[in-house]
Amino acid sequence: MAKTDIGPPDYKQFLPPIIRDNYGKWRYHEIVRAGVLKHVGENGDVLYTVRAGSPRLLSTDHIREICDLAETYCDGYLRFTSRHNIEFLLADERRVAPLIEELQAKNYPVGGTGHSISNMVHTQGWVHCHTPATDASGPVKAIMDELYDHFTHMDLPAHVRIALACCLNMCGAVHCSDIAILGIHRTPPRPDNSRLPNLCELPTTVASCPTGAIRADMKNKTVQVNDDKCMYCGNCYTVCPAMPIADPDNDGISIWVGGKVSNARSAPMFSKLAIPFLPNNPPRWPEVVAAVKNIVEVYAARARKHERLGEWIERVGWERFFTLTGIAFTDKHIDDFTLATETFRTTTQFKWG
Amino acid sequence: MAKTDIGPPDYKQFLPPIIRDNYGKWRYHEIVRAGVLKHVGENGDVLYTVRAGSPRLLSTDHIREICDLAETYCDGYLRFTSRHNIEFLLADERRVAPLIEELQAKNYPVGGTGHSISNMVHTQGWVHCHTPATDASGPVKAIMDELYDHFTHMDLPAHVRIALACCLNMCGAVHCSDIAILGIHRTPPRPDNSRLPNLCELPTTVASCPTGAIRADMKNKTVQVNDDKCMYCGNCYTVCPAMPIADPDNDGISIWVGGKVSNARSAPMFSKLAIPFLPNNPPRWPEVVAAVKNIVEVYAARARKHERLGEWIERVGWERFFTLTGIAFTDKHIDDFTLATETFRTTTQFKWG
Amino acid sequence: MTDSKTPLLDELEKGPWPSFVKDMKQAAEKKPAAADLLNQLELSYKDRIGHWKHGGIVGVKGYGSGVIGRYSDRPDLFPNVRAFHTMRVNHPTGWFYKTDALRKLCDIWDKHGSGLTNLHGSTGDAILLGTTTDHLQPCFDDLSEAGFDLGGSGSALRTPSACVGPARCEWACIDSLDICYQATMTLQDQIHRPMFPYKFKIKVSACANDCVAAIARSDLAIMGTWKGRIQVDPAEVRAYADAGLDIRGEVRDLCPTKCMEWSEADRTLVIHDGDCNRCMHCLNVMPKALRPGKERGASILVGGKAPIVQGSLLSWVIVPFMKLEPPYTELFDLIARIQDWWDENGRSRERLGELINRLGMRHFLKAMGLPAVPQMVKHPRTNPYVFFWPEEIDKKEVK
Amino acid sequence: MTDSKTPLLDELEKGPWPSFVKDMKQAAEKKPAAADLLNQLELSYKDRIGHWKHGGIVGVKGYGSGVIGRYSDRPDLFPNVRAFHTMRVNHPTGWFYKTDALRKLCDIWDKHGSGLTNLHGSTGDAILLGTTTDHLQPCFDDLSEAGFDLGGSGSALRTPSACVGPARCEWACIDSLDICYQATMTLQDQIHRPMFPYKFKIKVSACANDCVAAIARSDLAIMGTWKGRIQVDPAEVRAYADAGLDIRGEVRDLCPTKCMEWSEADRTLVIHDGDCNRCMHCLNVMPKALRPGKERGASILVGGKAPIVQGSLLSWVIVPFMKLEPPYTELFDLIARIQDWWDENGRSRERLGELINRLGMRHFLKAMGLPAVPQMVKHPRTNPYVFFWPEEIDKKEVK
Ligand code: SRM
Ligand code: SRM
Ligand code: SRM
Ligand code: SRM
Ligand code: SF4
Ligand code: SF4
Ligand code: SF4
Ligand code: SF4
Ligand code: SF4
Ligand code: SF4
Ligand code: SF4
Ligand code: SF4
Repeated sequence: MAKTDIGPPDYKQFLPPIIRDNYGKWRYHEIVRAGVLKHVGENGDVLYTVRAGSPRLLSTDHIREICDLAETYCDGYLRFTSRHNIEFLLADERRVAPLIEELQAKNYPVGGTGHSISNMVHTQGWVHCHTPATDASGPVKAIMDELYDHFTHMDLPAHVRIALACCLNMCGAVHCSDIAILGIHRTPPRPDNSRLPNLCELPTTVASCPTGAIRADMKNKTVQVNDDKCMYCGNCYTVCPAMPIADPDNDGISIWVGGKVSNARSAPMFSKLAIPFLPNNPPRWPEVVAAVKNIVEVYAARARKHERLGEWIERVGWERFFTLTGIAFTDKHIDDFTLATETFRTTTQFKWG
Repeated sequence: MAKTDIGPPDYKQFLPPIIRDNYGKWRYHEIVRAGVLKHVGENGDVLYTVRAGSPRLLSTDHIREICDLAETYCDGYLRFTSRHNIEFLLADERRVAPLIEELQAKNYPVGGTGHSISNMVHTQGWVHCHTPATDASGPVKAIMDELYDHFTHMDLPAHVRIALACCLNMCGAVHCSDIAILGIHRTPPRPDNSRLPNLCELPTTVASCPTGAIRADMKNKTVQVNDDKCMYCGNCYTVCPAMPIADPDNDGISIWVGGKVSNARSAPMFSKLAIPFLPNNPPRWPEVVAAVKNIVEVYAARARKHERLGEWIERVGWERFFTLTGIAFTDKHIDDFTLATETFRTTTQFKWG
Repeated sequence: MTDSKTPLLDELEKGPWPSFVKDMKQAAEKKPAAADLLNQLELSYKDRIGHWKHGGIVGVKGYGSGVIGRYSDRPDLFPNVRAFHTMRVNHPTGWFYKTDALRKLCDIWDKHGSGLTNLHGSTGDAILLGTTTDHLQPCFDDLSEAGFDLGGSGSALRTPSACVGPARCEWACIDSLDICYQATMTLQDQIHRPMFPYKFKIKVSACANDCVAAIARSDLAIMGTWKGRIQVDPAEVRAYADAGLDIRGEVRDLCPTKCMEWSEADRTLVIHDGDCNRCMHCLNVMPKALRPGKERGASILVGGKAPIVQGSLLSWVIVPFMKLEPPYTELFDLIARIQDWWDENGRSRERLGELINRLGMRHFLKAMGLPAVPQMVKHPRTNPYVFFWPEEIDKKEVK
Repeated sequence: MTDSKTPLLDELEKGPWPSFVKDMKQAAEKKPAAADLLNQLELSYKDRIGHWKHGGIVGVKGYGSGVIGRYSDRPDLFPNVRAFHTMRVNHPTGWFYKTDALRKLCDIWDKHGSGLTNLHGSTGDAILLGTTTDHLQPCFDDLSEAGFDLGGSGSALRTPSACVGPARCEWACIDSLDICYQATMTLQDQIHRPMFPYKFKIKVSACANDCVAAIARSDLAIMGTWKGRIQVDPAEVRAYADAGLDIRGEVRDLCPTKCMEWSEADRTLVIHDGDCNRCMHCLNVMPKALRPGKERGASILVGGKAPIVQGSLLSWVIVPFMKLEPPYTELFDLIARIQDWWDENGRSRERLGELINRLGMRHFLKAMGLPAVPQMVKHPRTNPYVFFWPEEIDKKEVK
């Protein structure tokens, strides 16, 4: 039998020699151009990193192609980033330009560093998950096509991090993104009374609902949903497969803005609701693409250098954000969950628009 | 029978002529000295206001003395402020100095304007209420004695507004004060099973508890308190007199800082817990007086001009506030009520102390 | 002074701040009730505990509010405060008095009560501190005769209050006094006859400095403000600078929106009014040079309250700007709609803010017919738990 | 192309960004499962709805996690994805690979699965996307043989992840890679055998830039930081200025604590380190001139998570500073205490942050033996609902 609990391969064996030599002893870095980092060690050693975009959903043949490149230019050393990009690690400056050339020839976008838009963290969507309210890979592809130049050029005021999650479980952890694309349902689950008694535990199902919308129907060993209290989070469906919630005409995408993770300048922030609903319009989600593009361009034109999207909005005010982007403010933007009162404006300090 | 619903006397009849003439037409004001405001009308008219401190708890004879003064110097026109001070309204500059002289001779403190400490908004305490955890007038007198010079001199970075409420009902509305003195209980109520069944409605009593610490004991028509869940707010006692909560040895005073009401510069802010408990030590509450004094003096020495106590703390950080004042930080400072998570530090941005 | 009956309280006669003990002793000389109050208070100082019982329901004919019943828990020791109710007298708006009116109050209270008062209670009433049950009605009759009326208590509209506003302040953007007075007069019935789920407070501040703490202490706060440009008098700006005011440091740098430019060289101040949030700071520092804009009105906020039961709330903006001119129809209509909704949906002892929080702001706004605007929030929601109205859903497909 | 079976997906082959559809088609050429996946996805694009059923429990021997079961809801149309489970392969820490290892993974996956992957999943695993139940064990055996192991799923410790840290970053204040690797190795059992109330995530960022989003996405976040003075190289500061960097505008003015002084005249930068909150901004802008202080360690935060059930949480500081040197005993002890307490008190599907919120931070701190410090809060509580411990009360008098 195979050995268990061996853990992942020790990363140290995968570190290129220059990294082993300079481990913990880097002095500074420069971004040579979009997609190319130059790290200088205390001893003067120089490491080049070339970052290339990836669709994340990779075929094994595609991975082998990446391996070919790494072997040609980097002695077989490469890594992936926390945002799914590919990083080629080169000790030899002379190989940088040829690598980039070949990458470009093979349609790998080179970029994603510094004040650019990096790859989108995203999730499974219709490709593999059972709870999505939208697809993941499709919208990502459509959006990145549109924002391509912002990946390959560092022409924005600051980093812009976009993420997508296809349902409220938020596997894309979009809750702290500059721009978050979030699949949402908009109709309550429909308990399937024939399957529910066999498939689901009533107490767990009832308890799964954040708003207390589910009542046990002990007699029929099923549950009832109070539609007025349901905000379509789908958590009951996660717990109980007999409560399907997907609805082609009412599922869609919401857009959130202004989150960040880093502690640089401002503390980490949650993303806030910008657009409550856009329709699922495959294959290219034009409404979503246009909405993201609009937000990016309004921000790019107005924010100061180093100012993340959320920092810019905090400075000019949300009322100004809605005016400048032309996005409609609705009652859906006003919180009504447990911490709602913390978001209400408790001052006469506001702008007219 | 007496007429009902006549409402209060029309204030217009109590306005001095100079105010009637300049109503809504004031151009600017100056603070001539602590306690003396000079308001100038668009037409050049000048109104002087002399502000004097008051214990608020006034005997009719004391009020008559105030009337005497107003008649001598102000043709009988005076007002009270939203913080219980007395304001003498003079159209004639020449009477200002003599009025002040007589006020001082009669031991009326003149001041409370501008960057000073004004009178303390406060409540009934042991003088008239049934739920207090401390007295009101006594601590106020002791504190104002100590801070007297800050009332009569405008020697602080900004306004400092101190308020006292003798129980969590917070009639003194201390929740947004620069410094708040709040009476607190620290032991659970003790249901009186003999009186409770007659005096109290069980459902209302149970519902009154913010933390769900009260269970109905239907059989005995009384209630039981889960001591572990009780945070001694006294709301059950307000609703049900058979649940006394006062406890001489464990009642006392907590101190809160950094609240404000005005929208000037920063938005209104709640006061935050500085000292969870100081003993009730009548007649002069020396621990409380010393604590307030310490906070005022640390602030006075450090804050910038126009910086309210809370604004100063926000700038330097709470960790610094505790270090500078020498006040101990405890687990009681960390929120555990419904919005607690909003107060936890969600960033590595902090100072060491 | 070893023979003083109040050695502890005597300590509070010392020190420079006016002593309430002196006032109590002054009253005690004339009034046995005041003397017993003093002695009972001394006992509280000794015991470190209050000696009042829960109040019973007492009042005057036709009213359900205005009197706070109070009984000593040691009537054996202090028989003259066995019953010791306070009467809340609705103050003249802005707390303006002519001495004849004040003297009348004193005379009435010497006749009927303890001779002790609070000027004023923290809601704003003139508090007449302590009388017996049988004096309540005669005292009210005399008050009414003298032109006074009671304020609110219990689950009623509480005595509205207002900042001094246009009577003595250059910044008043609305007539806080008139609005408060008209509200008080129009809503008399609500003040005197508790009919709500709980108390309801209205306060009016004529600018954002909020000298009557409306935003923190009232269920409905009316706060003066303006639209358009701050009126700048360049000559007076220069005069302040000449007189030594550090306009960069004390004004520009402290502007929360950083919307001011100050040129030290040519001593000119430029305000980008579109970015100004009308916080008042610059006007406060340079009242002679800067004045509120010309288009004036009020922001309306709701929900402020002290912590019981669910925690303190500061008021929330629900109408960013409302013109306020007599007879204030729009305002009073809104107040009526708010109270009706609260009355219909509120549980017992549930303040307006708590109700809105429980049902959701969107339900409140819908019932009020108010549009959602970004001025209502610090920021849009961060959680994805968004409700849609049934009419927003594509019904065809809902199975 | 009217005869394409995937006209909708074909649209996503257009445009400059690399197309996942191309990858799917590439795999589809070899693998019937990939072909059916492509076709089922096309159907989803047409129907605007997913076509997967709730996953069943499948796995490999001895493990309770690492495999996500998945079944098509149209096995009639797409028999090759009737069962289409993913395997989560624990990535090498820092996502470093040598190509031989990657190629091995590809070979194994071509042998056992769809030939489609995610590099990487958003927790960090190498996701092998889709295989049948009977291939799970053989695939695992081959993976194990090649030196790979599965990552976490279900109510287990999830695959820990770390920023690139000391391997390629001048700011690393801790050895994020080693800490992550040691945690992964030490806690193997927790990863493979779900035993907790719910999932538990650990992420390590070696500085406050948090390149692995630890603060937002992990129940336990380890974030490198330092004490003492930022190391300033005055010559390099001048060099940046000479090169045209606007140090006043881009550095000093953006410092959140305003603790820097920059003199344009003599080109010197002074940092009042006592006020610095180590946000990283100035170091980010001038990496050549500024370096973290010399006393290094980590802040430990807990509670971060996505919105289900009670709303998203960002992690909370519970240890402002911990030295972190191998064998990281203090850290692993703390993790064990945290997990024990959570295990003992947590309800099913209750994340750590939700549990702390339910029971109160004071209970958590007490159980951990951690002192309360102001660094734990943005500000002290505003509500007066303070609990005292029984031992803090004067018991004599409690009746
Ligand atoms: C008389 C009174 C209104 C009334 O109707 O009774 C009043 C009157 C004035 N206030 Fe006030 N304020 C009065 C209570 C308040 C309150 C309410 C309170 O303290 O409970 C506040 C909010 C306090 C808070 O934020 O916690 C208040 C916040 C202000 C401010 C903003 C201060 C700030 O920077 O935060 C100003 C502007 C200023 O002084 O620069 C102001 C300014 C003024 C001016 C200068 C307005 C004017 O032009 O006439 C008046 C003289 C102020 C002075 O004392 O220096 N007034 N003022 C109140 C006097 C209370 C007292 O006896 O001390
Ligand atoms: C007299 C006064 C304190 C004072 O000395 O100034 C007062 C006294 C009482 N208040 Fe108050 N409140 C007084 C202003 C306030 C204020 C301040 C304000 O109105 O600006 C508040 C905070 C603002 C607010 O309303 O939220 C206030 C919040 C409370 C509460 C908590 C309400 C809440 O929703 O959190 C209670 C508890 C209750 O209603 O059961 C309460 C209850 C009480 C009771 C009636 C005690 C009770 O539980 O029945 C007190 C009667 C004392 C007595 O024996 O006379 N009192 N009370 C104030 C009224 C005088 C007046 O009419 O002018
Ligand atoms: C594969 C992956 C998405 C991806 O494409 O990258 C994923 C996929 C699923 N996640 Fe996730 N989660 C994935 C990373 C995350 C993250 C991000 C992270 O770990 O940094 C989060 C947010 C952070 C967090 O944990 O709070 C996340 C929050 C959830 C949640 C909500 C948890 C919560 O407490 O709010 C659920 C719901 C649940 O656990 O029932 C969930 C559940 C699921 C399930 C198992 C669906 C379910 O209800 O059973 C999905 C299986 C999809 C499939 O068919 O393969 N997934 N999930 C990620 C794991 C890959 C990997 O191992 O590397
Ligand atoms: C490779 C990677 C770490 C890894 O282990 O994979 C990484 C690497 C670097 N980060 Fe990062 N960051 C990486 C994800 C992140 C993330 C996480 C994320 O995006 O999900 C964050 C937090 C994002 C957020 O706040 O929402 C992050 C916030 C930063 C920051 C702070 C930016 C800010 O001003 O807010 C810096 C500093 C800077 O760039 O000036 C930084 C800086 C850097 C530096 C310059 C560090 C260094 O000296 O080597 C590296 C090159 C940055 C660049 O792209 O220009 N890195 N960095 C990740 C690359 C992701 C990608 O492919 O795009
Ligand atoms: S976000 Fe939702 S739909 Fe998407 S992969 Fe995660 S659990 Fe599945
Ligand atoms: S979808 Fe969410 S809110 Fe609606 S019933 Fe299910 S768990 Fe409750
Ligand atoms: S604060 Fe409490 S004790 Fe004091 S007067 Fe108000 S209700 Fe009474
Ligand atoms: S004092 Fe407050 S917390 Fe304690 S039982 Fe009474 S209502 Fe509940
Ligand atoms: S609130 Fe404004 S208008 Fe009213 S008195 Fe205060 S400063 Fe003047
Ligand atoms: S009112 Fe406030 S925000 Fe407006 S310009 Fe003046 S200081 Fe700035
Ligand atoms: S978190 Fe800090 S140490 Fe780690 S890679 Fe990012 S910048 Fe470098
Ligand atoms: S690390 Fe941040 S807070 Fe510290 S000096 Fe640099 S910019 Fe300022």
